[in-house]
Amino acid sequence: MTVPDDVTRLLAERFGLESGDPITVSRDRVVELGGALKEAGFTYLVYVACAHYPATDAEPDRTVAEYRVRRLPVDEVAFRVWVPTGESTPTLVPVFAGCDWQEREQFDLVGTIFAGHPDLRRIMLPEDWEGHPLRRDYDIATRHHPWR
Amino acid sequence: MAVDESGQAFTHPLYNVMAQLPGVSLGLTTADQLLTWGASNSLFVFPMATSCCGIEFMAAACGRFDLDQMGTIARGTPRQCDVMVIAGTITVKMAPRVKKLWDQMPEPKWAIAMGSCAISGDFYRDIYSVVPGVDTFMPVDVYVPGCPPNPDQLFAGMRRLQEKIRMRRNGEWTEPELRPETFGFKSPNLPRIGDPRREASLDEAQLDAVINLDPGGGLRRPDPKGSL
Amino acid sequence: MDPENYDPEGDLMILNLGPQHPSTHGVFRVKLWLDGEVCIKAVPYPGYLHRGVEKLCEKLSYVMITPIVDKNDYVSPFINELAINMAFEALNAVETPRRANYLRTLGAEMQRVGSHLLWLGTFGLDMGGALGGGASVFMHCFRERELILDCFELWTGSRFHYNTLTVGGNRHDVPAGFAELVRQTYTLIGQRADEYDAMLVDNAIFRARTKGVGTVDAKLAMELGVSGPILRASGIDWDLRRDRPYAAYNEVKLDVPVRYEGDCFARYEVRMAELRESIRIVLDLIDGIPEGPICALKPVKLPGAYKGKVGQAYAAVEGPRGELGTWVIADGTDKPYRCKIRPPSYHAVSLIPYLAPGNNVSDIVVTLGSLDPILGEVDR
Amino acid sequence: MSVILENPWLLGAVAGFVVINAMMVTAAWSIWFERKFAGAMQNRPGPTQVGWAGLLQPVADLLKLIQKEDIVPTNADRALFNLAPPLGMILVLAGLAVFPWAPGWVPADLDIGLLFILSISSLITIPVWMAGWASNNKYALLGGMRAAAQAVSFEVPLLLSALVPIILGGSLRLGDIVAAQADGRWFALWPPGPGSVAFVLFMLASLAEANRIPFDIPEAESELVAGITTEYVGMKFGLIYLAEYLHTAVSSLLGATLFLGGWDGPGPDGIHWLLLKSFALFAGIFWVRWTLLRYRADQFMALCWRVFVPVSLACVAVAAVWRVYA
Repeated sequence: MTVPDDVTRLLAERFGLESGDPITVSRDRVVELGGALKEAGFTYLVYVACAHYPATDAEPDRTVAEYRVRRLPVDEVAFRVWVPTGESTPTLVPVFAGCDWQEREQFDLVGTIFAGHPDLRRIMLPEDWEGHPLRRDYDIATRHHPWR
Repeated sequence: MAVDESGQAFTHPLYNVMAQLPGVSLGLTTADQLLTWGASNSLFVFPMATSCCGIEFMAAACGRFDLDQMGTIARGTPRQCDVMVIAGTITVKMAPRVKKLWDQMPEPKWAIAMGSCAISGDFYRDIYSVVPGVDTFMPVDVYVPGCPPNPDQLFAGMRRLQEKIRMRRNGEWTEPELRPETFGFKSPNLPRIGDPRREASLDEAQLDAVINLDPGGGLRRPDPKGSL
Repeated sequence: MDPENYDPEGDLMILNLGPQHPSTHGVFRVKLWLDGEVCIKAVPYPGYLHRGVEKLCEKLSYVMITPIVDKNDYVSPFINELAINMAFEALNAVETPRRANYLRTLGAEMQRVGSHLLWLGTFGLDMGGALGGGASVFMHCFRERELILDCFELWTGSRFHYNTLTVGGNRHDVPAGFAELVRQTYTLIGQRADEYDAMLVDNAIFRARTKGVGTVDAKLAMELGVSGPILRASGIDWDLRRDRPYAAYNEVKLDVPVRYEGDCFARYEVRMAELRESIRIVLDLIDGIPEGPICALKPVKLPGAYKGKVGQAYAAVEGPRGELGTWVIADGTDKPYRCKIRPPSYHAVSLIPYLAPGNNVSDIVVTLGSLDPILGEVDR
Repeated sequence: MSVILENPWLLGAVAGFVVINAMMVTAAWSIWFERKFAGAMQNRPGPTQVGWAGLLQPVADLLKLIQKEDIVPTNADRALFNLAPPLGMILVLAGLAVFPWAPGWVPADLDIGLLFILSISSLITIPVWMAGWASNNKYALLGGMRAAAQAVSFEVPLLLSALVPIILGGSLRLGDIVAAQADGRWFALWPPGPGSVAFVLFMLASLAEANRIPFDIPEAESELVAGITTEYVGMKFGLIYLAEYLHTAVSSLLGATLFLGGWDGPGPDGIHWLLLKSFALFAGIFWVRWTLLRYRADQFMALCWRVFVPVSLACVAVAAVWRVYA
């Protein structure tokens, strides 16, 4: 999926970013980028997805949050932010209302913290759960007393 | 491993007197058989349908199969049901609710674990959030294996349950249900209900979780010293 | 209105709809703050069927994942398989053979009919109760659904949970006599669909219960990522099958039904029109399936023998409930590094806090039914 | 025999015994009938296994229900909770006392028989509401409240449409009303207009009184789990359920008596005609039940006050004019 031309121009002129699939954006500009894309007609939120990357020699322990938005019918843009574990990324709920549940789910499962989220509670797992199951270091068969 | 139940035999004084009167025992036996016939032929089902097996349960209730043929209808409230059909995966979040609904059903009650998720967790059994089989927290009478079992397999399970009810009521010894173990089932090794290795603390913790299900929801632990 | 600051002319009542309730379509819990019977605030609590499918996908190799995702949206397993295998194929740039594409299109449309039939039955159940006319709608819909399951049983050997698609193509070719069976079945269902319309649309009670109830605003729906029939009932003419054709959809004539009211009745109309459209596509396709191989790759004997490339991909299909996508990151091993499934129902259910306030309990049940959530897919 | 006939107490006891038992048995087997009927409408066989064609299914259900554990929820109002099911049953059965089954066959021939039946049947709301209130269950409470609102509203068209046969027949005694319809001049057919419309309204309002689809919102399974019966166990549930069927049966009996000429019919008059007519109405109610969906509470309240009440008032007016001038 190629990035449309107007988005490439927008990225280069306003943000000084290279286009790509996905676009990598810094944490302090992600809300601005989301707003700019929404103004450019990308009003459809496809998904918010996070993935966990354990610490390597070059990088610290971190997660990536990828947002994918769409301008109907076909244009699609994905942009991602890198969030070191223990730090947070600003939420996109003010821009896309749908980020509410999506970011909650990713917080619950992957553990990415979205700063300023109105209701950052667990959504899939019980409230008293410990750990975030989709992190790479989380054992799949973690016991949870008393039901398993 | 027959259990010695002689110490728990039912000895009501009036019963003892009545049992000696001529003809009464015959009448009581007949009445007993009648009641057994009633209990085994009118099994109202509480569909604890969580996932795929719930769809097959619905299919079993519908035209081609029709559970109503054997007098089985599904009710939405556990109070009016005799059989709980656990059809689908039970997760850690759902398990206290299942246990609570099971406790809300009036005796005599039975449970059917329909589908491999309810029996052992199937391939989700290693997953952090899935209970590896409902028999880790509640008794199960009949296992209906399959993923999902066809509706006719559910019918076979219901027939098995009817047979079991009749045999139990008539005082015949029924073999304990064989739990269909999947191959190489190693972990998690959670003791089942009735397993002598099961710790009392596990029961206590499960009871606690059920009672403190929804704080502020009007549920409270009964006061052991208080009156009813 | 905030339930905490609500003017207490009397106390508000908190009603827990679910997680085990006859009409929450599975295990879904909505906490309702009620004033009388009118809802002031609704907070949904999904997650009672969270089975960790995404974690399981990280632990299994590519060819082992297909039977797992069958169980996500257990009403349309074929389309689940299609979605995840398309993502793997996009990741590895595998081209599927033409016959496989046609068979996938055929299977997806057959499955869509079955899924919409099940939706219609449970929607009737929501409105008419288990002991009423709704049960009649339900039973009749399941009568037809059994015929569809028979077709799939003949094809794949299983009523559902087929495990018939794999990376690069299909596992099972259609058997002899399949075309005739499908033609008979779907012709019959096309006739029966008219009977359902006669029973429901011509019924004043059905119209009174659905018209103007649960109106979805198109702008909000797009921000929430709602897709499929719900979006099309709100006036957005968008369908992945037409706008971004996959499988063999670019060779299939497709009319996308659109309604503009956005209420439950519009959603009913859109789904019924889609049902007829799918039946037409199935009948068109069944005679024109090209000959050829059904799988581009040789079957692997060991699950770990198939290695993916490094990279990431997103692929989406139009499921019965909307855009069913898979975002997959691969690190070059035989297992995906991260596999995110984008379920349409999760987005649809997130409409509840916007739709419920101001309605009474009966309307909330109907609205929830018209969104057609499948909880296995919401919670995964 | 003459002893029984001469002694009013003995006569009442015997008649009551016969009527109550006959009606209970009928109600029990009407459940079997309904299940078979629903099965026929839904392309499935219905009960087939228990007894021939499932005929013994109600017996099995009954035997099962009396064996169930009796549960009263912890915070329920114990007295009201236990009182509601038998009270509902008593009230439904009490209405049967004044029915004219055949010429001269009236257990209690009251002057104001119709008034008695209507007032008794409106009292049935009270046990329903009691059941909802005492269960300490939110679904049951909603169901009880709905039932109360519904019954209060539908009383009005029920009474107004019942006024039509009173005016035409010129009496409150059910026997007189039936006698006024002798020789095929049934009020549903003659005079044309008010009687037939009032008949339809009366049956619809009776559906609402008996909580039947499309007006069954107090026990809306898809919304309120099981409505007022949510917490009821075993035979208490059975009593409520049976009372509902009996109420439907009484409604169809009343409809047949008031509008369809009661025991009157071609050939010899007698109880067979009454039973045949009321059975037809009963089956019609089932037919409606397994065909229609359910109205929302506010919608059928609007239906009641905006359609049923004005139309039934008009029927009364036309009937009065007919009575005076024709």
